[in-house]
Amino acid sequence: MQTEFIIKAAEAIHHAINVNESEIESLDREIGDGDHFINLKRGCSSVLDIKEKISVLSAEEALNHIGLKLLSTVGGASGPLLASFFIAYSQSEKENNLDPVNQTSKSFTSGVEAIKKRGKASTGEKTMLDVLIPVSILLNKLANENKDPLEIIPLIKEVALKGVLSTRDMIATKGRAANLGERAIGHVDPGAKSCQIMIETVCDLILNNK
Amino acid sequence: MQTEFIIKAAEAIHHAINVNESEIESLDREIGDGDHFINLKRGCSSVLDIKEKISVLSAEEALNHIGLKLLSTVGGASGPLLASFFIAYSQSEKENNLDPVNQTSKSFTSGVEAIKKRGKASTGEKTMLDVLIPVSILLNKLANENKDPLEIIPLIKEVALKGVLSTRDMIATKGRAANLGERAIGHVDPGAKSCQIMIETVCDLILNNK
Amino acid sequence: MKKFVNNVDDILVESLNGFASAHHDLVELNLEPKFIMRSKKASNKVALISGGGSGHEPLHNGYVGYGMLDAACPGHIFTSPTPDQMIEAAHKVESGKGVLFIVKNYTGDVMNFEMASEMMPFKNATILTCDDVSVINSTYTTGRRGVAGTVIVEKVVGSLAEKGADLESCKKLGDKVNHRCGSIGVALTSCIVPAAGRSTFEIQDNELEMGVGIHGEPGRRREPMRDADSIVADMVNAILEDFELRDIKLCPDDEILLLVNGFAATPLLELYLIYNSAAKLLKTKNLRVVRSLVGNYTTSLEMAGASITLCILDQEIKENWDSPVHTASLRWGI
Amino acid sequence: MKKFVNNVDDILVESLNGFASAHHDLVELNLEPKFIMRSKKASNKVALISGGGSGHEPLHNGYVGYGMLDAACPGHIFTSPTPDQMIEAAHKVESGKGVLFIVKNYTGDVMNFEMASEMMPFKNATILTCDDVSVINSTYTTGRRGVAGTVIVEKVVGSLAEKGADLESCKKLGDKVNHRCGSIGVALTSCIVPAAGRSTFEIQDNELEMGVGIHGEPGRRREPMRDADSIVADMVNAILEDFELRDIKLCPDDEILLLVNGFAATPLLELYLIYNSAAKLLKTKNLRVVRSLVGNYTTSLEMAGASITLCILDQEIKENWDSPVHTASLRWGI
Ligand SMILES: Nc1ncnc2c1ncn2[C@@H]1O[C@H](COP(=O)(O)OP(=O)(O)O)[C@@H](O)[C@H]1O
Ligand SMILES: Nc1ncnc2c1ncn2[C@@H]1O[C@H](COP(=O)(O)OP(=O)(O)O)[C@@H](O)[C@H]1O
Ligand SMILES: [Mg+2]
Ligand SMILES: [Mg+2]
Ligand SMILES: [Mg+2]
Ligand SMILES: [Mg+2]
Repeated sequence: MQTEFIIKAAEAIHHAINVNESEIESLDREIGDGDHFINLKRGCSSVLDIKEKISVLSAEEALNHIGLKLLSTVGGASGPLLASFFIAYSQSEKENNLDPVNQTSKSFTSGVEAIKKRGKASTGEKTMLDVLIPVSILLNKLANENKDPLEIIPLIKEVALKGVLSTRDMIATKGRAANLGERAIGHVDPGAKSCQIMIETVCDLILNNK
Repeated sequence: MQTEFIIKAAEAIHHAINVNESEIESLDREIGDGDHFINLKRGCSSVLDIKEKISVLSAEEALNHIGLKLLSTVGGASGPLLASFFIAYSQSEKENNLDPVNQTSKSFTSGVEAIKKRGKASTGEKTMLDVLIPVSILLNKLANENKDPLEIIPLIKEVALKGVLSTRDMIATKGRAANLGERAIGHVDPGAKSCQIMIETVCDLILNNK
Repeated sequence: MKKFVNNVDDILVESLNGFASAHHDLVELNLEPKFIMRSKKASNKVALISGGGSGHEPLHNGYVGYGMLDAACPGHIFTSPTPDQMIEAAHKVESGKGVLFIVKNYTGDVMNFEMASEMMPFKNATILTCDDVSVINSTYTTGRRGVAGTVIVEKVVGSLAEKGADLESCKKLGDKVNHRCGSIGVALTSCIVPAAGRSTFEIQDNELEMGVGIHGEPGRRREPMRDADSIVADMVNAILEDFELRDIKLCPDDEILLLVNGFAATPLLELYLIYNSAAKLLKTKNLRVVRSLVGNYTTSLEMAGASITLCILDQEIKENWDSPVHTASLRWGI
Repeated sequence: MKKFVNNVDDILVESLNGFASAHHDLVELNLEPKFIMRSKKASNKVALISGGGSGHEPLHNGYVGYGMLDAACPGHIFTSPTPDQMIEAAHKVESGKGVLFIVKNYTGDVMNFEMASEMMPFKNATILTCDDVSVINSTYTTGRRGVAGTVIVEKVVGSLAEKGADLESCKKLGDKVNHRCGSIGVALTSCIVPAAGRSTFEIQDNELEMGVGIHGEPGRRREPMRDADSIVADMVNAILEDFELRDIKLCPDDEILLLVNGFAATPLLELYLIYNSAAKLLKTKNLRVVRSLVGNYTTSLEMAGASITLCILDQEIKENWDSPVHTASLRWGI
């Protein structure tokens, strides 16, 4: 991965999060405490604040910086989780040297594993992992099958969206919504939604860059 | 005066105050603190609570008891003022022995003087005195002229009402509304209104008893 | 109206019972007539008695105890207490050196305390607090209202009384503190007197009431809602101008006690923000804030809003402010 | 949204500045990253650090000082703080006996403190408070939330740490207090996160939210508004049932600390009425309320409502509760 692409992705994500402000905000108001959008916005801004600084770094280093920056600015539940993702992703980029698709799949999976570990959670608990785990499984599968990136992207986007929707009918067992019991049913998880937006944004960026 | 009449009057005033709840309450909400009705209601109830006890007393004693009862239950600005009225009225009944009209005139005037003294106020300050003072002046005049009670009553009622209306365009210089400056203009004084209601009620009672 | 209430008529008694039972180590409750007094009667000191309408808690019940009041007489909500309460309380707490009433300057309070003063067998005197600068004194003859500065008067005089000073000295110090205090309040929302069941006044989402009274009485004027710094500057300037009008000279490096008082619904987070804004402004005017108090000390039921009180300190006031106090709502040094 | 605010993004920093300047004798503010610490560093004691989202003032900043916390790390409003705050605070206040975190059990707080714990060079341990009985533990795996009981944990452990106890003993006592605490809250109105600018939830004039969280999270259920005694009975019974469920046997004459905590807009008058109602009910159950605290100790911005916390005392907890404390919002014996 290129640092330039990382910065472009950060800018695109910042934009996409802002565009979806009201949806993200109201989802967290419904079954959380209403700050998920603000937390993400703060995180995105802080990453763009260090744009210049990371633009001269390797992709691994840039990702690690982003992780640490998120860790010290986002707060809440999503802060340490997203930070863990980027730190682990960076670590995996450092430790492996595979072809682009397999490398992405491996690093993404490391990131998701870090979230699982930090959040002590898995699928079916009405969290961002209901998007992230299916995406990482699919990525692995497609990488094993040696699929073309352009073929992969629409499938990823589809699975991410399915993941979001799957949270609607779940009772939450992790995060703030877990306190709601049955009352959480019928509401989509805000973290799942924001992750899906971020994934879709990066997918579209890759498509447009091709 | 008869103790029996005093009790009847107390009952009638209690009724009249309740009937006028919303007007009295809203007047005090507009330029005061909204409790004038509650204060009066508490006072009336407490007087009726000692009905049996005072029914065996002389009129003077009954009025004194009523004054003390009001003093210890009404509170606010109106409590000590109304209490002073009844205590002074009782005192004047004890000290003088005139014909009914002159006696009433004298005692009423003593009561009003007590209010003036306690409240350090006079007419034109947007208080209950804008009803009470004109009424006492008229009473004196009519008593001097040896008017018939039945002739007096309509005139008293008229003057009391005029007194109430006169407060509408005043700036208050006493009581809570004094803090409002110009903002009090256009609002009738709640204490003036409630005194007028009480006076009218007693007037009507006398008429009906005849 | 949404309140924690069983029966509107019982609110006060139930609340007083709760207060007395939560603080039974400090206070005792008398119900007929109503007053709160120290559970351990003080001896050989001027007896300090205050009181006023309820709905301003912790004023005054929360200030009964060592170093402050000997007794407090709560009236019905927003209605002054009656003379029998003060008289009966005085009989319980007077200890030979007379009684000093601390009374907020409202017609009702003044008259009820006045009658108590006339009817009681003890030597007594009264401090009338009138720190609210929102009421222009010269124009309206009842004079300023007593508001949150009363807490400072009660604390400072309470300390002097505890040291055994006589009635005249206590009264003199109280009058001095009152003279050196200025306060002004701002309301963002109204409040609901439970027995009335509806808001005392209406206020829009883009308005504030500058100079509101602690009963939700209208104040100086309705103004547009704006940023905190600008509201606070208007408040602080109103107080300083008033000192000037009253010929109280403020010298550079004068020491100030800054009290930021919440009316109830304004969060502590915002009260500290107001404090920050006021303290910064006072600094630019070369006044030194050396003592402070931030919190809900003189409230107006559930009103959102806050008042600012400045008290110009001197050695005597500062010493008596700092001395130990042990009440339900103000405690230090003990 | 009507608040005393200049710029929504600056609320926290301005408020922290106000807090630090009002209490400069007690605390110092660090801004990059944000934490409040004692102005006089304690020596040779376990360093107690707490923290959490802002908007719950005085929790936790108001509890920094002798006999309670060494530092507090405020997050953005209703958002947990970040690990760098805890790490930096630890570097400033650690004095050789390790660091004890007191953390309210919310996923965000837990994870951020966890990462701080992993990343810091000091011996450390964590007490997770989880006193909110409105969350049924068995069904939902994140466990109960930590609410007002946290104040009791901070006070009691703070006292033990001040006496020089080691990390393990402090952690053990904290866990015990937490275990013996049960809380439940009721909201009458919602609150507005300033950055969001609108109410977190909608609630009708005839409704209450039973079991509300301190971030205005929905609770057990929406219920009809009703009289205080009936609300309080449901709250107290929920706590007692929960003790039973957790196999905490309550014996007749067990000693209780009763904390009636206001969320902000509920007047002290009503809090004492709630206290009265709860104390009377506990008496009928032969439980003895021997310690009490009534006021706004763990708030939710401008929310109207209150929580009740029961803590079953024993000799050790009672002694450490009673020992001197000197913080901005809890002070006695000093
Ligand atoms: N244990 C967990 N594992 C994975 N994701 C979680 C966990 N807890 C919470 N989340 C995610 O975090 C989101 C909430 O983030 P945010 O609103 O920023 O933090 P907070 O809940 O502290 O306010 C949830 O919607 C959920 O997707
Ligand atoms: N100094 C005074 N002299 C005469 N009447 C007064 C004076 N001050 C107030 N009042 C009367 O008292 C009325 C208010 O009574 P009330 O509402 O019961 O007491 P409060 O103002 O203490 O709430 C006013 O409307 C006015 O008529
Ligand atoms: Mg959230
Ligand atoms: Mg009134
Ligand atoms: Mg009144
Ligand atoms: Mg949050």
